[in-house]
Formats: sequence, C-alpha cells, structure tokens
Amino acid sequence: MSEHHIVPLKIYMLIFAALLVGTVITVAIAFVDLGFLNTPVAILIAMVKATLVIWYFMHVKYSPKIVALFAFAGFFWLIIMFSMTMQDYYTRGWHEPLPIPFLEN
Amino acid sequence: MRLKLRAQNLPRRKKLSDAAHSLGRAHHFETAEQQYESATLGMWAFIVQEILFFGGLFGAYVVYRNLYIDAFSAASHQLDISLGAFNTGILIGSSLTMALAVRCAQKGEKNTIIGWLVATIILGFGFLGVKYVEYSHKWHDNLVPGSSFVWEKPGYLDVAGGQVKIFFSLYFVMTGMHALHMVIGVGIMLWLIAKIRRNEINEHYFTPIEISGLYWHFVDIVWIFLFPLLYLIGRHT
Amino acid sequence: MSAVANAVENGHSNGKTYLNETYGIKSWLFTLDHKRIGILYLITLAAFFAAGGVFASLVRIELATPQGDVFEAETYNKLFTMHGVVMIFFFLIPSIPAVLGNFLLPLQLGARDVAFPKLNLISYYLYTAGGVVALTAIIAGGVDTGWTFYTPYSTTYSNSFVALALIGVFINGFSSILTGVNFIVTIHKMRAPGLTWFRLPLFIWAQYATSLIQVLGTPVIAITILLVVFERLFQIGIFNPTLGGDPVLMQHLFWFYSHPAVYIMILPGFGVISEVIACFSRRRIFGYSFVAFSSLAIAILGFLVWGHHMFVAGQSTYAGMVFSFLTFLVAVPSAIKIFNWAFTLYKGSVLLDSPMLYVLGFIGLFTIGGLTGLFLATLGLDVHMHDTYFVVAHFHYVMVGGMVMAFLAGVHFWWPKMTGKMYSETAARVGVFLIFSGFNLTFLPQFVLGYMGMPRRYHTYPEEWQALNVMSTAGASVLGIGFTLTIIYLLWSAIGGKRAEANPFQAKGLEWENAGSPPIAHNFVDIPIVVEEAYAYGKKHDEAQIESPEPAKEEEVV
Amino acid sequence: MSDFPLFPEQASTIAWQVDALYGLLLALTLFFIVLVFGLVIVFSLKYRRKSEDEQPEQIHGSIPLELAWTIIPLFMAIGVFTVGADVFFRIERAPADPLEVYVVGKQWMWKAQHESGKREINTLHVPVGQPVRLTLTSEDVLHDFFIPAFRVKKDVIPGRYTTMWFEASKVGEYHLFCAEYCGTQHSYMVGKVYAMEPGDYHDWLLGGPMASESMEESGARQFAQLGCESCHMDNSSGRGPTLVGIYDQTRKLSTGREVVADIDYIRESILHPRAKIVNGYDAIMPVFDGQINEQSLNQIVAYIKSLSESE
Repeated sequence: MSEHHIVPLKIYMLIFAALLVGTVITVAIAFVDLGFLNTPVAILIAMVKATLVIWYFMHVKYSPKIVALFAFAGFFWLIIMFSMTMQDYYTRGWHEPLPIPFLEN
Repeated sequence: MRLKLRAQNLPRRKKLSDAAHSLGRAHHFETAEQQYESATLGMWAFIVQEILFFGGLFGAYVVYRNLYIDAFSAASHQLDISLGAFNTGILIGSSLTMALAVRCAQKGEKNTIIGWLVATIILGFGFLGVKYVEYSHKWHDNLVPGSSFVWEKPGYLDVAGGQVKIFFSLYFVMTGMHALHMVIGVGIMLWLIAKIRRNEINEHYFTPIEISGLYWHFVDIVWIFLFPLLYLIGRHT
Repeated sequence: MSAVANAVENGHSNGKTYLNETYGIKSWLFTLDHKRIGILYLITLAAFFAAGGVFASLVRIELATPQGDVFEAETYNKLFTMHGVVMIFFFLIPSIPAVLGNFLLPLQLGARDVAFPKLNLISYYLYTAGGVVALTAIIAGGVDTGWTFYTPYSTTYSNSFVALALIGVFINGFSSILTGVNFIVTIHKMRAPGLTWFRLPLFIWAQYATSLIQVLGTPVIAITILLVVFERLFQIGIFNPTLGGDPVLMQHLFWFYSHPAVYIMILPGFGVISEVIACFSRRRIFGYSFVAFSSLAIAILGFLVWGHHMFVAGQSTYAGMVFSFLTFLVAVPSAIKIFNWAFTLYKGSVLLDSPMLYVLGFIGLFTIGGLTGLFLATLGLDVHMHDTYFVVAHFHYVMVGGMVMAFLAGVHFWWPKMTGKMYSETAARVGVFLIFSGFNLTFLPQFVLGYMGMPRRYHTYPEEWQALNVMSTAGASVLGIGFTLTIIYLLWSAIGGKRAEANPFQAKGLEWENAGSPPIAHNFVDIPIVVEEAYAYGKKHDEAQIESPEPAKEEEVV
Repeated sequence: MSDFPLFPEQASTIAWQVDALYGLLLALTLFFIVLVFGLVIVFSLKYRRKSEDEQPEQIHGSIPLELAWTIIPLFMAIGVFTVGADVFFRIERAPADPLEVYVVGKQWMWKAQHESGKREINTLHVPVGQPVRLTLTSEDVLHDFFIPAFRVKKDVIPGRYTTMWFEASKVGEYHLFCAEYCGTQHSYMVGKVYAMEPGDYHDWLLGGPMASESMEESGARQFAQLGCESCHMDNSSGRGPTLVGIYDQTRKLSTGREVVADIDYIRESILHPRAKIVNGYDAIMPVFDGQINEQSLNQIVAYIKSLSESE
C-alpha cells in the first residue's frame, strides 16, 4: 500500500513546534487584558492548534474528503448544541415583549 | 433484476496487490484497501461521537461560564497554570511521538515503532502523574466536589461557593473523563506493542496503529481546549 | 476470496443456509454473522417488548378507575417509568436498526457482512448487558422518575434505583452508537460494484440517516446520564439548584438527544415502508430522490427542534419561538414522504397482503401522529397541552402507530427471508385488524382527555374522565390480544410453519434476487454487480438480461 | 353532557383564543386525514392487483407534484406558527398592574399567599375580570402549575422564579393540577381554583382566619428582624446599597457588568449575596441560603418590590 502518503519528518517537527508556541502564546496572552476579546482569543488559539493536529497528525490532509467531512460534522454539531442552548440563556432576561407583536389586534 | 455475474470476471474496484491480499484482511472485505479505508472511516465516526460526548460537558461549561463568570474566574485561579502548561507540552509531545510511530509503521520499521510507542506511553504516564499531583492538591484543599467541599479562600469570599462547586464539578468530570481516555489509550498501545511483537504489523498492514493514533490525537485535542478553558479564566485580573 | 467462495458454494449445494451452517448454542451466541446477530436481537427485543407491554397493561388497568385503587401510587409511578424506559431504550431505539438493519444492510448492499462484525457482536452484548442492568434495577425495586429522569427529582429526591437504571441506559447507549458507526461505514464502504448512492434501496438511505443521529446524538445523553449518576452518587453539583445549577440545562442536554431519538425510532420505519409499498404495488417509489433526501433532512432538522419539549419549562419566550418555527419545518419532509408513498400506489398493482396492510395502517396512523405533532409545536396551544394525555396519545401514534406498525410490516415482509418459513396469512390479517382497531380505541380517547386537561403520569384522576379512560383500557386489551396473537403465530411458523418460496412476494432487491432464502452464511456465492436502480418493478426477467452491464466506476466508492 | 365532556370549560380571557387555535389545527388535521386516507383507500382499491403477473407502467415521479407538496405545507406551517406564536405572546405577557399572588410548590401541595397576606393551601381564589399574576417557585423538585379551564401552565422550578398570568372570565370552580411529574404523590398535588366576583373575592380575603399582616408587612417585619435594615437603609448612607427604587432597574456590578434587578436577581442577592456585588460595595453580607424558607423569601421580595412602587 505504497499509496499512503508518508509525511516528511520536517512537517511533523514544524507542527510540534507550532503547537508548543501556541501553548506559550495562550498562557502569555491570558495575563493581558484584551477586554471582550479575552475568551475569543483563547478559543481561537485552541482552534488553530486543534486544526493543526487534525490536519497533519491525523492525516486529514492526505485522506479522502469524506474524512474531513466527518471531522467537520462533529464540530458543526457541537456548534448546533451550543448555539441552540445559549439562545435560551441569552434571551431569558428579556422580560419586555417584542417591540411589535406581529398580529396585534 | 440485477445480473448475476461472477465478480472475478470483472475488473476489481481497486487495485489489489497480492502481498496485501494475504495479510490481515478479514474475509468479508474484498480488498485490503477497502478494509483500511473502512477502519479509518469507522475510527473517525467514533471520534465524532467522542466529540459530542465531551461536547455535552463543554455545553454545560459554556452555560455556567456565562452565568457565573466571576465564580469561574475565582475557581480557575485555584488551578496551577505551570502544571497545566507543562502537561499541555507533555501531551503535545506524546502526539508527536505517536505520529512518528505511525510514520515508522508506514515504512515498516518495526523496532522503531515500538520505541515511539513506548515513548508515547511514558509521556502518557507523565501526564497522568502530574494530574495525580493536581488532584491530590485539590483534595487537600477540600475543593473536590462532594459532601466535603468547602470554599473559604481568602480574597475570594465575594463569590458564591455553590457556583465554585459547579466549576470544580465540571473540572473533575472533564479532566477525569479525559484522563480515563488516556488510560484506555495507554492500554491500546500496550496491545499494539504485543501485536507488533507477534509480527502482525508490517508496511502493508498497519491499520491498528493508524487508528489508535487517531484516537490518541483526539485525546490531545480535548486537552488543547480544556487547558485554556479551565486554567486560564480571568487571569489578567 | 476463492477459498471462502468455494466453501460457500459447497455449503450451498448441500442446502446449507446461515441457519443450519453450524449448530449449537455457542455458534449463535458467539456468531459474527450479521444475520444471526439480527435474530439474536429479535429474540431479546421481543422479550423486552413483552415486558414493556406487561407494564403498559398494568398502567391501563390502574387507570380504568379514577380512584387509584389497584396499585399504590409508588408502584404505579414505577410501572409507567419502567414501561417508558424499557420501551424507549430497549425496544424502540434498537428495534428496526438492530433487527432488520442488521439482517438486511449487507444483503441489500451486496456485501458479505457489515464492516465490523466483531463490533456488531459487541453492540449486541452491550445492549443485553444494559438491559440486564436495567432489569436488575427493576427487580431490585424499580425506578420512579419517569423515563425522562428530570433533575432534581432523579438526583436528590427519588428513593428508587435511579443510578442503576441510568447505568443500564448508558451501556445500552453505546450499543446504539457502535451500531451507528458500523452501519455508516458499511454503507460507505461495502456497497457492491455498481451500487451507487442513487441505486440504493430507500431502506438504506433511512438507515444512514438513522445512524447519523445515533452517532451524533447518543453521546450527549450518555454524558448527561453520567452527570446525573455522579450527582446522585457523589453529590457533585452540575444541575443542583441549591448551588445555582439549572435543572433546565439538564433538559436541554437530555432533549438534544431525546428528540432526535424519536427520529432514530421512526426513520428506519420510513425505510421499511418504502420497501414494502414498492413491492406490494409493483411500482418504483414515486419521487425516489425526494424520499431519500427527506430522510436526511429530517435527521438534520431533527437536531434543531429539541426545545419544543420545553415551551413551559422555564425556557425563554424567544428560544421557544425559534424552536417552534424549526419544528414546523420538520412537517415539510414528513409531508413529502406521505404523499410520495400515497402516489406510489397510483396506477400500481396493489396487493393487500398483511405486510401491505400494516403499511397502509402506518400511513394512516403516522399521518394522524404527525399532524397532532403540529398541535404541540404550536406555541399557544402547547402551553395548554404540554404534559397532558394529548402528548401521550401523540407520541403513541407516532411510536406505536408509526414505528411498531412499520416494524411489524418489515418483520412480516422479510420473515420468509429470515426464517425460510411462511406464517398464516389469515392469522396475520386478523392480527393487523386487532392491532389497528385496538390501537385507535386505546389512543383516540387520550387526545380528548388531553385537551380536557388530564395530566400524564397521574395515578388518580377526576371522575368525569372515567368513561374515556375505560375506552382506552378496553382498547389496550384488544391491542394486547393483537400483539400476543402476532407473536404466537410468528413463533408457530418459525417452528412448524410451511416452507416459504424463495421470493414469495416477487420482490426486487439484492436480498431477494441474489441471495438464497434463507441466505447462506456469507450471503452471496459471488458478489453481485448492480446495473440498475432499486425497485426495478415492471420489467420482465428477460428484458433485464438484455441490458448491457455497465462496469462500475472507480470513483463511486466514497 | 356533564358526565361525558369532550371540551374543557372556557373560563379565562385567553381560553377562546387557544380553542380557536385548536379548531384551526383540528380543521387542518381533518383536511389532511381525509386527503391522505382518501388517496390511500381509493388508490389501493382502484389499482388492486388483477392478476398474478400484472406489470404496471412505471412512473418516476412528478416535479410539479413534489413542489406542490413541499411548498403548500411549508406555507401552512409558517401560517400556523405565526398565529400560534401570537397567542403565546398573549399568554406570556402580563398586562400592567396585575393582582399579585405568590405560589410555592412543594411535594405535594400548593401554598399560595395573596398580597393582603391571606394564605391558602391547594386552593386559589381569584377575582374575575382582573388580571392575576402568579410568581411561582418550588421548595424541592420541578412542579407545574396547570389550570386547564384557563389554558395556562407553567413549570415551577426550584432555585428561581417563573411567572404566569391569566384573567378569569367566568365564575366557577376549576381543576388545578401539578403537570410536571414530582414524585410519589404527584397525582394528589391537585386543588381547586375558585374564580369569584370581585366583591366576593374581597369578602373572601377578609373572611375566615384573618391574615394579621399583608405580604409587604410580613416582608418588612422580617427585613427588620434579620437585620437587613442596618445596612440597606432608605438612603445611600448604609454599608449596603439602598433598596429603594431598585426593582427592574439596571445595576452596575463590581465586575463592571450590568444586570437588571428583577425578582430572580433579588432572590439570588438574598440567598447568595456574593454572586453579584453592586459596584462600590464590599462583599460583607452573610449568606441567607438555608436560613429563610420560600414563603418568607416571597414576602421579603414582595416588600423589596414595594419599595420601588411610586405612591
């Protein structure tokens, strides 16, 4: 099965280095106040790191597209769960009715 | 009506090398390639369910972090960043050694595979050891959620203890589930080593190593998210 | 390949089938043959169905009188809880995927087995183990939380065996997940040459959609259940309101799975209906691709609507609106299916044998079940109807009127394929009649009761509702007789019935035309090559022979 | 018909709207049932198999038909959603200045207290022709307050408040149910709602064992007894923020966030004062969780709310 792509050693080392750098950045930046960006930046760095692992270490780059689709589906469904749940929590404090009830008399 | 034609008389769907044919292929697969692709796709489908499994925990985390950000920040300050960051490094390293093990498997270098697997196991145990130290600190500080949980941290008295307990409940379940996955992963690697020693792995058939690698990398990804979400809340204050 | 094929050919010429290939209890309990695993599931499932049915009968007996004079309140609560837990987790969810799916998937795909036969056997044993744990909880004293296990009652207040039952459900969940993984890979990777996605039988499409939900949804309830167990056993606090935890969050996580789970139950039923209705009207399915994609649409939309279980549960008004709107959208693919099935009959050659009678019953009852679902999706109306008998009637129309009817249609349709025996058609027709009429007598009155305001899970109720409840109980006894009769004549035919022809319904499909009846151990002597679409009814045998076989394209195997 | 009713009584202003929705959906359902059953029965009889080897002509499908049964149900669904949501808003949104009643659910009874201080168990007396808002909470598990004749229902959740409102339109005696499973005696957690003429309601409030004090008065008394007054003064000179005029106002917290001081906020700030500290104050207030029962809490909340009412 020679068709399996053997990833060059250099790429693995680069990814490893990038992941370590990402860890250092995420710790360092946690001590800087970025205002409302604090959490998004931390999550963004984690997402970049996770993507590197999935793309290279887990060989998605070298696999059939269906594998990438599966990986994407997993995270997409997570987003469904988070967003549909949070839309409840974010709107719970809204005691006022909608400004324009659609069939008001 | 479908025609009954002998499969042998028609071109195969995929090239099928005779070497691969004899090795590790179960009877119900037509080609070794089909078997390899099935196995990796199956592992990915399993990883999708793992994502959603941890996703339930992350969902609860997202809700409570939004509701009780102050308590979460105070509780997060009780965690040791240096241990957490150190463990992140260890786990990333173990992902690298695992990737290298798979690479050697692809090249059929049997002895080096075992070497990299052993390195991965050692790093895995290193992670679990650090985790044990962290857990025992929490136990000592009465921060393990349960009937003995006490929240009396000077400087953090203005946060509600119940909400802190929610954080630590999530912390222990999330990291505990993660650690459990690591223990299972170590077990899988021991099984792989036995398999390699029995000469059941070669450059034509290394599927078990490949899919175990996928699993191990997934465990790494979970930690990549757990570390900033648990350890790094509100550190700038 | 050749060694296996030879063995199979030899076996075949000796009249060997998967049933008599090997003998002995071990050859069944440790079998890797998907067909035998399907039969194992069928037997276990029938046992759980019987247990759940007994619980249901006891519930109906209690409700025949308003005073609550047959059982203690606590016993009654345990009865309806165990009815729900057993029927939902151990009957409805595994039923069609595990029995018919296991048996048919490789046969319809032209494969020798599912992708992971060992995993398949593990799934069966996880199911059995989960069932044993749950039954242990029942025997030890029962569970009284309702099948929804809402906190904080389940974590703090209930004195019954909640944790044990939950662990049973948890284990069973992994059976469902692994089956889903197995089927997804099987459908992607094990299709016979030439069997492209749009040549697949609709049962496969439906199974694929089902498996997606199993893989994407089940893990969420698994972790939720685990959290409830931890909270009950170790006093951790995730949902505990005294700490600031939100019981409504548990409901969100619970329904994130449990609403899509109703599609796990009903979607494979849709697949069965498509197969049977095509065969018994000798027509290809009207609007094949619409029916196929509507399954996927239901599976995906199904994940966006769970909040309609929580309109009055303390969820925000606006979240309720979003969930209600998305729920209405699910009505569209359901309507597409119903009308396409109805039009499959148009200008067909309709034979009203028992599987077809079940199918027609299904279409009627599922239409009622689906439309009453719209009542509950309507925000203003659901406030009144939520947690009343209207809900009970609605989901029984979908689950029993829909899924169980489809399951029975499938079992009757493939019975000769599975056992090689034919049941008595007369007995089967009596069975259909009893089940259909008993079912309607049981659950139609419950719609009325529900709108009048009778809450579900009530041990006693105001006296003015007795007449309707008595009707319901009477219907339940007819329904019970119908199910018992069905189980008896099926068992009878399996043991002493007359031999069935290889293809008694002249059905199309690889499982009927290319595999023996019952099939041999590895399904096919040679892997078939598929050259045409599913449901190629109306073509004569000879015409098909003339068509030149198109060699399968390499890229088709995704 | 009283022995065999098929519809619940209409006894609130919202009831006819819910019933109209019910009628609409019933009509829709009957239409589709007739259509689908008709198609299935007619087709399966008309095209019955005449001979064993009959081979019908094959039809693949019809795009116009597919579009028809995709688009028509879609628009019907959107239409029903819209009217349903409209009624829902009417059910959810209480009119201004309703009569306030506080209800506490516990296994297995309903305890209600009126503004005047009058208490009742497993009954609820309300006047007709006047909007009534119930503020609900639970001492233990989930419950659900359900009055079928009024077509209203709301879950009662421990640890927080939910509210519901109705305006009774017809004098009478109606069922009250707990509609969320709550344990062994769930089906005994029932009661009666009495809708009375306003005059009768007034007499009822005054009759029987008189409440010695109104809810506000009880709240004020306990507010003093628990020592709240020593910090939360009428003016801003206390160690804690003044509570006058805060209800439903935006509060700035020490963390910089802003929250609205609704009843859930007041509740949390009494039980877990450290969860949200108003900007400029210290976290010195003791925790009252476990010290106050739900009824007392309701009284204190009613009192604090009353501090914001302009006389």
